Amino acid sequence: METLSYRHKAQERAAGSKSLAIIGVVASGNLEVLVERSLPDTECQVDINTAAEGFGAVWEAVIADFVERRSPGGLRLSVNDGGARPDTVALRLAQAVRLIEEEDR
Amino acid sequence: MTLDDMLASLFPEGHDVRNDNGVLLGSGPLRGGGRAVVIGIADRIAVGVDEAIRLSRHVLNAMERGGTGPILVLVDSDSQRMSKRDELLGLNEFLAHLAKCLIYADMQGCQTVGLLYGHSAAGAFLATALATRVLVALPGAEPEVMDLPSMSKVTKLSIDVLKEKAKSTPVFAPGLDNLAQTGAVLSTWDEKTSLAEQLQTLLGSDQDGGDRRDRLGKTRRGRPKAADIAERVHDLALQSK
Amino acid sequence: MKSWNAQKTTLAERLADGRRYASGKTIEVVDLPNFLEAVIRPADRVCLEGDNQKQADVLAAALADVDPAKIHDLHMVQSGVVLPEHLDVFEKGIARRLDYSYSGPQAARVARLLFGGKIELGAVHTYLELFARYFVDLTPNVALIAAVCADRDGNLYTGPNTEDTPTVVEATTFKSGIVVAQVAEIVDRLPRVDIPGDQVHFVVEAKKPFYVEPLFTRDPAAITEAQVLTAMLAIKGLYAPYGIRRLNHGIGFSTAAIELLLPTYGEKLGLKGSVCTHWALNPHPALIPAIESGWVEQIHSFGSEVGMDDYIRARSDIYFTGPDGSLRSNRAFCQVAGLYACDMFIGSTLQIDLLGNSSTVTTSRIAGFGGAPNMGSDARGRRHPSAPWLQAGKEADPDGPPPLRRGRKLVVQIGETFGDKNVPLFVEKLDALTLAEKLNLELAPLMIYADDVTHIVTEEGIANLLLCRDKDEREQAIRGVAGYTDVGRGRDGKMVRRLRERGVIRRPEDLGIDPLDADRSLLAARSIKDLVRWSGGLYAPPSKFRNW
Amino acid sequence: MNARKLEAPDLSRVANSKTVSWYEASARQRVRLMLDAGSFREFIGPEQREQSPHLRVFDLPTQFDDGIVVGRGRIAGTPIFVAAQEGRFMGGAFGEVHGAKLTGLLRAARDTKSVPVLILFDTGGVRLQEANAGELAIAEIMRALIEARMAGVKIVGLIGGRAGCYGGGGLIAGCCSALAVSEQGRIGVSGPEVIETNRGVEEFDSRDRALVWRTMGGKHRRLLGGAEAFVDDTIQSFRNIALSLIGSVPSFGLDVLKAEQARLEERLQRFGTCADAIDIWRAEDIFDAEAVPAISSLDFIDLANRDGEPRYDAR
Repeated sequence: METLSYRHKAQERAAGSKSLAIIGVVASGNLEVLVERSLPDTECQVDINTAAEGFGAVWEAVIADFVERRSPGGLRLSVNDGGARPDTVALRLAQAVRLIEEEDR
Repeated sequence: MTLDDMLASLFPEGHDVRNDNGVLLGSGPLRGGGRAVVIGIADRIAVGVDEAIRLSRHVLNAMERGGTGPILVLVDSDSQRMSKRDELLGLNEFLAHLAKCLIYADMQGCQTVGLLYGHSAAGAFLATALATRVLVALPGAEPEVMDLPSMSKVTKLSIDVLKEKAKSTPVFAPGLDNLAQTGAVLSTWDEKTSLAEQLQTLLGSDQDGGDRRDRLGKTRRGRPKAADIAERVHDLALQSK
Repeated sequence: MKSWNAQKTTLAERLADGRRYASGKTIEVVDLPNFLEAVIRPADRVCLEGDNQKQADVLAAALADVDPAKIHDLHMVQSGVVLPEHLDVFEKGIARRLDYSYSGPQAARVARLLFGGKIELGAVHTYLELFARYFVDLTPNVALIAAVCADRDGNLYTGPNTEDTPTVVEATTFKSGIVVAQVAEIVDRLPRVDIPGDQVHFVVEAKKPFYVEPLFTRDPAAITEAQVLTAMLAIKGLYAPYGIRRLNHGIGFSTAAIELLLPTYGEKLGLKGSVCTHWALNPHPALIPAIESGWVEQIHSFGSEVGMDDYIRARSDIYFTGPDGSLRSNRAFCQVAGLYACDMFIGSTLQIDLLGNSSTVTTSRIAGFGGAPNMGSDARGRRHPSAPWLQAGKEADPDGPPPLRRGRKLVVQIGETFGDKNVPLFVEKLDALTLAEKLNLELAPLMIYADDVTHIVTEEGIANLLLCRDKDEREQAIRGVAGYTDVGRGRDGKMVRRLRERGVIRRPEDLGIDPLDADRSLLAARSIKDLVRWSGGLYAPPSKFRNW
Repeated sequence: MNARKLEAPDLSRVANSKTVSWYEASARQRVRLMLDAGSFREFIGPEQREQSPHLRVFDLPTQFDDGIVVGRGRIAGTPIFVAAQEGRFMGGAFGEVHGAKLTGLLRAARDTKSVPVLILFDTGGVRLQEANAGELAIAEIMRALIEARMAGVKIVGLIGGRAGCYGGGGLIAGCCSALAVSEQGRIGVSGPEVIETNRGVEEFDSRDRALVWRTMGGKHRRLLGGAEAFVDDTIQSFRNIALSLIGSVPSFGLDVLKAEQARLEERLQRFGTCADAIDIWRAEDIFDAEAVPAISSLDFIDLANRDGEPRYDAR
């Protein structure tokens, strides 16, 4: 297992008021993302626990793009990864942000 | 210890326990008075629908007669019978039914005691020995939830690696000590002294019907989290509206 | 004096030798090895029929059972190296030389036997090439073929999986070769005659149907969100703007996703009737919802597909069927249709390099080509115009004079940037090249050549290679859709942005697609059972695809 | 059946319980869509990060909720406890934390003496990497479950996920007050691969999926009496049946156990020599037994009910 952590400045605070959301499942080629609104509005942190070791550079690129595209200010994202492909990771991160931005029904 | 020796030591005054192709049914007089109902599996046979239904019938018959004496469950079994026929006929229901009968009997005051004197595994273990209020073992008992070769196949780790890992945790490897640490087995009896006496002591000491196996597992450091998690969920659930 | 009919003389001798084991034209299965030893001569060219679908499995087992002391040094000329027996004949020394087209499950063993010198390789062909060479310089002396049933005269019903049989028989029998057919049973009256009896010399009653692999069945349950996204990109970014009506699909999950999105996403885009109406395609179960929703006018097929027979029979307006009602497939004709009469081929691959060459071989597996390169190549002999063909030609050569400008077939590679086990789709150097070096091959086994590929679609976007004006642009266009692979991360950001402004690269957002909307609920069927329902209960999937 | 009636799915991304397949949904989706909107409160949710302490020994990734969601909610206004297994995380298998969450929930239900429990099974049984803890968790769950039933609590199991309900999960299911299963749902002790590995492919070909389903699948379990109800594979159907089963099961006691003993003995007597599910269905006088696997869920529900209303007093 490998643990990675990335902290970025985000341009904007993520929309909505929900404090917590979770998406995905830990399975082969899949991952779960837990997102919590627990940081200052311009901060974003992603903590990763991954089964696939030695892909730090790819994670770094995926997360930099994610922060730039989605501006997840104020969010702490925690990832349990079962060896997902980078595009799946990017998709789940985006889904997690969309989920926490949705209003409660 | 052979089955006959064990029965003789449990019931020095004699008993009517019969071994019919591995299915044990009968009863025996207790040292402190009254009789214990006996069911069990012998000769390391697998427990399928045909075996389970006879064991549950014996328990229910005792209940119907209004019995209040303890029920002794003697176990030296294989796992559940792995066959097309047993699954086709709903083995899960037969095993669950047996467990239900034992748990029900126990809650109605017929203390259930499991005595693991040989092997047991998987579904057979759950439906018999683990469905009792207390489980004790004889030295040399070999409980085995999952055998290492199968585990090696699934985890793709060699048996040696698994054995090495087993040194640091009792949580997955077979064996009496590991099961005792996780709280499944209350104690191991001394086969050199009278089993009847040890049974009497056990019956006398264990009055509380609550399931304390997770607490035991925590104390013995075999299951660090189970008891606390169960208690937290329990409390949260009762507080919630 | 020179004999001008030596082949006929030899044929007569062989027939006489073979008849010792025959009653009429019929051979018993137990007599097969002796019979084969009687009619086959060392160093014969033998076609053991089999491709990526049907297999003359009983004859294959018998051939692998002959005495290598009597029969050896055979030259196998066949579409598929698929069954273990196909290679056992090499291991035992019964055969020595091989010209073929496709291996699949045996790809790794083919590689081992090649390295070990057990196989002397002629060439790996596409189906059409091999068929062509049957009539020029690889004509079989003996063809061992498979049919559903025969009558006493040797007339054959090859059934829905006719596939290669007419081609193989044509080349063999009319050049004085011997044709032996395995059939499940001998009947008094055939449903229809696919091969006339005077072209068939012997028949073996195998008492069981020949083996057919359900190769074209894709379980919708296994389609991922990323595949749904790439399918949406393809439909909106390629099918719609080019107006693709005549086409072929590969067998991957991405194209299955396209088929399943037509009645939902395609419908919403208003594309029904203007795309995907005419197909050169096997009877893909995944196309059932589109057919039932009225998208499809007609389909010609290379072979059939396990479980589709009743559905096809009930939809004869769509499929080619015989007077008996069952499908008539023909691999050679359908390959020709895919090459010349389709405006688009779209399929998946395992590796794409920076030029756009693609390959499905890895260093330890030689899977062959099958028919993909026939479909996935521009037909330089094509002369008839169509809107997509002309449009693609114009994009490739905007300044050329229209009356002299060739059109282009759209050859599209679709896939996710990372495949199975996170293996990248994009590479600097194809494994096919490494393999060619290792084996001293004159040609690297490329599936699709770079100059035939017009578009690459991944979850990151579409690269239109027709619009690239030089090698650099082409490389950056490919890098620009290569996602987080090493190739993708090695892109020149500025140049990729410029290519995107010019529409060479189109991202989901450029097409008005939000990747978060790519959901499996868009699929018209999400399970095999859904396909059965769409078919009104006519589709009967093989057991391994069921969960009921 | 008319294929043209099959509507293209709604393109809106708002999932709803009528169209979402139970089989495809995650544990969380099942819970969210089956309960009254907004009513669910989770106990020890993923943000608490109570993960398995044992998987790291095997260098395996953990999941924040250890593969089970437990909590409280309402269904048509009725308060219930709910536990849902995530079949895609380690096959929904029971580990120490996973199992303890369900144990705690059942003990709480016992103490309320009234609040029904829904168990959304999706499990291959004991989690191999923590086999002893998982096995014991199942034993504790069975004990807590029966204690709750004896206290008057109704416990309904719902089965229709990818992992089915195998191993100890099958035993727990057998302890519930009632079970509902969909066509995709499978219930058993030994899984197909386990039987094949131990007894050979001649005994059971695990890749013959038609065989697997007609031996262990939802339709067979309903016809055999192994499940009280058969439902269509939508979250809405499971919600409806859960509600109805909570209302129809009687209380638990010796009579129920005696009835179950009689029911199982009769089954052995009637079908004990049958070699295949189709023989059993034939022995049950089903007109076209071979056609059972192919018929639609709705037609099957009719057929099963014609064969006799399920009994609720013998489990």
